[in-house]
Amino acid sequence: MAGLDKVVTSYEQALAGLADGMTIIAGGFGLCGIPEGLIAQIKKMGIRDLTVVSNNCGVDGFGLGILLENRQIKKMISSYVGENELFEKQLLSGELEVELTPQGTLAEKIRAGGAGIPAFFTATGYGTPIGEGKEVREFHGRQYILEESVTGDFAIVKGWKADRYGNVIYRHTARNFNPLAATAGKITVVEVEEIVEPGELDIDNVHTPGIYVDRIIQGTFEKRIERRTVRSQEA
Amino acid sequence: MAGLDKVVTSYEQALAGLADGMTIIAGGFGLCGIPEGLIAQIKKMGIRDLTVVSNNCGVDGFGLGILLENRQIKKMISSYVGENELFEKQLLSGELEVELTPQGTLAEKIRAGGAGIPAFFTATGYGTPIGEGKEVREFHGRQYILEESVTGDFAIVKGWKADRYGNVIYRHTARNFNPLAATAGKITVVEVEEIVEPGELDIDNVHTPGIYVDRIIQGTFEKRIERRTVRSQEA
Amino acid sequence: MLTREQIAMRVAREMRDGYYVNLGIGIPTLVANYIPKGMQVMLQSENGLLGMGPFPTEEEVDADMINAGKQTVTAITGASIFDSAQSFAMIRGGHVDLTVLGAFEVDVMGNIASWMVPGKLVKGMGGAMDLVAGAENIVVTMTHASKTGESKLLPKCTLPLTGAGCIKKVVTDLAYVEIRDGKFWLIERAPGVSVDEIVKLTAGEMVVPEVVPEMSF
Amino acid sequence: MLTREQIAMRVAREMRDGYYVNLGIGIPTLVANYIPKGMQVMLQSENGLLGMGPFPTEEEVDADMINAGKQTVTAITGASIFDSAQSFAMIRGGHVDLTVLGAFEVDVMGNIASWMVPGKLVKGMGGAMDLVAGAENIVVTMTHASKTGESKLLPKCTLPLTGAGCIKKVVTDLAYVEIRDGKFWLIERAPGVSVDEIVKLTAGEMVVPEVVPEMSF
Repeated sequence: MAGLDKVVTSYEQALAGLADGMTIIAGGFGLCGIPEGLIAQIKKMGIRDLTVVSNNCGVDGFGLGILLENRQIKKMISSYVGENELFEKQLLSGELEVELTPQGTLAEKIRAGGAGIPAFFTATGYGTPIGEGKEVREFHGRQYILEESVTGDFAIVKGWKADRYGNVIYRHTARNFNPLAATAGKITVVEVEEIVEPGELDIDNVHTPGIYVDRIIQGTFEKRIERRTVRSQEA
Repeated sequence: MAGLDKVVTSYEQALAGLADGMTIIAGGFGLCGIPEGLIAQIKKMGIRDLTVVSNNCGVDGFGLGILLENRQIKKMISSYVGENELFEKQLLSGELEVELTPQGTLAEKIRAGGAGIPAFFTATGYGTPIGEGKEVREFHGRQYILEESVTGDFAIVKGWKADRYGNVIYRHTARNFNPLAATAGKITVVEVEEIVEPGELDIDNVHTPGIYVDRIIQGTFEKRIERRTVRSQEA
Repeated sequence: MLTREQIAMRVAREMRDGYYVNLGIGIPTLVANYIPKGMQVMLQSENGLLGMGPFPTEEEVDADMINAGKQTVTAITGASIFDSAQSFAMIRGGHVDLTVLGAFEVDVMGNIASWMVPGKLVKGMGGAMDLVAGAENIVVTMTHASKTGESKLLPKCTLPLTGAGCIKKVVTDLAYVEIRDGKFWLIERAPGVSVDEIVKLTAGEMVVPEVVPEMSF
Repeated sequence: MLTREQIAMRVAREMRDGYYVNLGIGIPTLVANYIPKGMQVMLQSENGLLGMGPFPTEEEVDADMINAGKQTVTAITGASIFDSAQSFAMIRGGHVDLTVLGAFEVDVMGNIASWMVPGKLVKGMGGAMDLVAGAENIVVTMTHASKTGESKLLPKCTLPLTGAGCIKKVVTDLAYVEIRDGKFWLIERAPGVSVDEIVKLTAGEMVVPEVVPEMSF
């Protein structure tokens, strides 16, 4: 790792510097497009009191769910916790602090964090519990609430391919929150299926330009499917 | 043009509904990536009192400059007018109203307009004439100003290729403001070099999804170069 | 009384050629099966897919291709994939032509509650708050009353809201109802269901026109 | 006195291996020619190009490939292209490691004026306001004084500002100056230029350390 080359070869290097009490922004939607090896490493490191910003929190026993089980997470900022019994249980018991955030607001908060926008107005959540305590303002005859952006000490991201300079592409709906997370970490670590040489990715179709990325590691992925739903062959 | 097919075959159809006093958001950076045929059609229609949101205003005699010459523009919202003598002259004489806007703020205002964000805070312009009269607020110890988003009655966009469903890709730095403009028009018209069939564009690399696009027209482009700068062969 | 499929069929009549449509989880998902023949629509899935197709065959299953309900799906020809910020830019920016979603309650002011039962159920709102805030044209699908006969069409929602003043159309197992001027308007009734039955199971004020046609399928 | 090229050479010493750098129009553009050997940096052009390369040969000229100065350029291996919102997300979000730009005036508070001379010159600020607002590490290049001998390093800028309190480093034809605690600090002087000359042409308060090394090239 020198100059623009961001490839690291061990998970220890990939998450060096991660410490108790830090905020992590994690890409992924459900179990789709999650940095499996980086999550496993966080568990291994035993880091505690984490604030995790992620649309979901995995499922029991997989994805971010393993950090819940291990009591490493103090606070989640998420839009949906319905797939995860332990999440719901820790939430209802008050053991886990949860900031439920509408999915689009969450995406925009992360994007804004990476883009140097400290706050923005949105109609989402106005008149609901989400809007309580937030500034309300009218624009063009409609009511909006002020939402602040979010950034992380670390961002953990799952890409499909990356070149050594940290340019990343995602595959299909495994993209989701990943490119946003990549912009919003003080240190952004991307775990990919394949590392390629600079020049191999199409210049017009890099999803995450390397400027956002600090470390790249090649992982192996189980890619567990949350709801395998199929139609019969003839349909 | 039925269902999802957005192809029109004449410039009259492409800009049907454009009327005096409307706001147009135009893609392009200098003369790079400008919808040449749509601009020519606006001149031909003789529409007046336009507000045009565009980073630049072309040059004398080309690009949006031809609408300036023809006195069709009442107000420009731009970041840079330095390439255009007539622009500077009409501005200094007060004939043309100009809202000079920092380039990044302009890009963000257009993106926000398309994304249903009515306003956002940015540090850009704080403490400068651009911040005068705007709300100032501190976040995390730094001062920011509130900027409102912008939308257009029409957006005119230059793409490289589009499929019939209005999915668009851009080529190299002709992308610039075009994908943003595409999101922010009540009616978005995209002029492209080539129309292809649905399925020909890579699903993971559509730059403007068809949902934003109302009309597609195939154009022919001069692609004038503003500053041809070359190095000698051996360098 | 309408079956789940008939509710979906009735909702499908709100489709127009060329629409971009977001279908929520549950009954709304079924609407995709009843898009009128010859009509082209694109389904948006808020996890980042425009042009959602049918479920895959066993051979087509791809862990990287799911919908907002985390089900494996396919993409139709002409589909596109993007990140979550772009997806909600579409939704929040009002680019989706029709949104269909379920609810626990709606009320005469167009309020909707669909994401939380305090102390009992906290699954989160997912994308629902953005969907109802961003859409002009929303259809709510729900049973008209709970199993114990309590109306879900109320003078005022009792559960935490998903959105305020945003719902104008509701398709229940008993009726198609519109919301305007602070009232429910009974527009169509399910086959074999009387106006009286509907009114009895509607807690909020309901306007009943002289003629309330029966749906036919 | 430094030539334009020497100013660029001095600025280039602020580069570090692996930096992402935005170079403004004019002298800043020349900095690209003096990137130390063996050092890898990526040049960002705010119209949407990361990894700007040299000017094209006649054969390589492509109307769709320009830089922020509207000049035809090339891209290096590993470059990427994106839209203007993404480009300024990088800039505003503080992801650019070094920004170099010209100015009309700077002052002891780190204010910079570079875009407008009222009544005379209105070219617009382009991306300069975003660049100075977003960057931690900015180097301003300018002549120390006007042709008529008026200092451009002032107690307070007289022209409309581009950014407030954001400039910490200035390379002029006479000196390398840092700005902190409301003062200019003379750090290095151009070959053959005396401290007295510099102080005389600096209108804002200037701190002069005991030793002010002469630059060597």
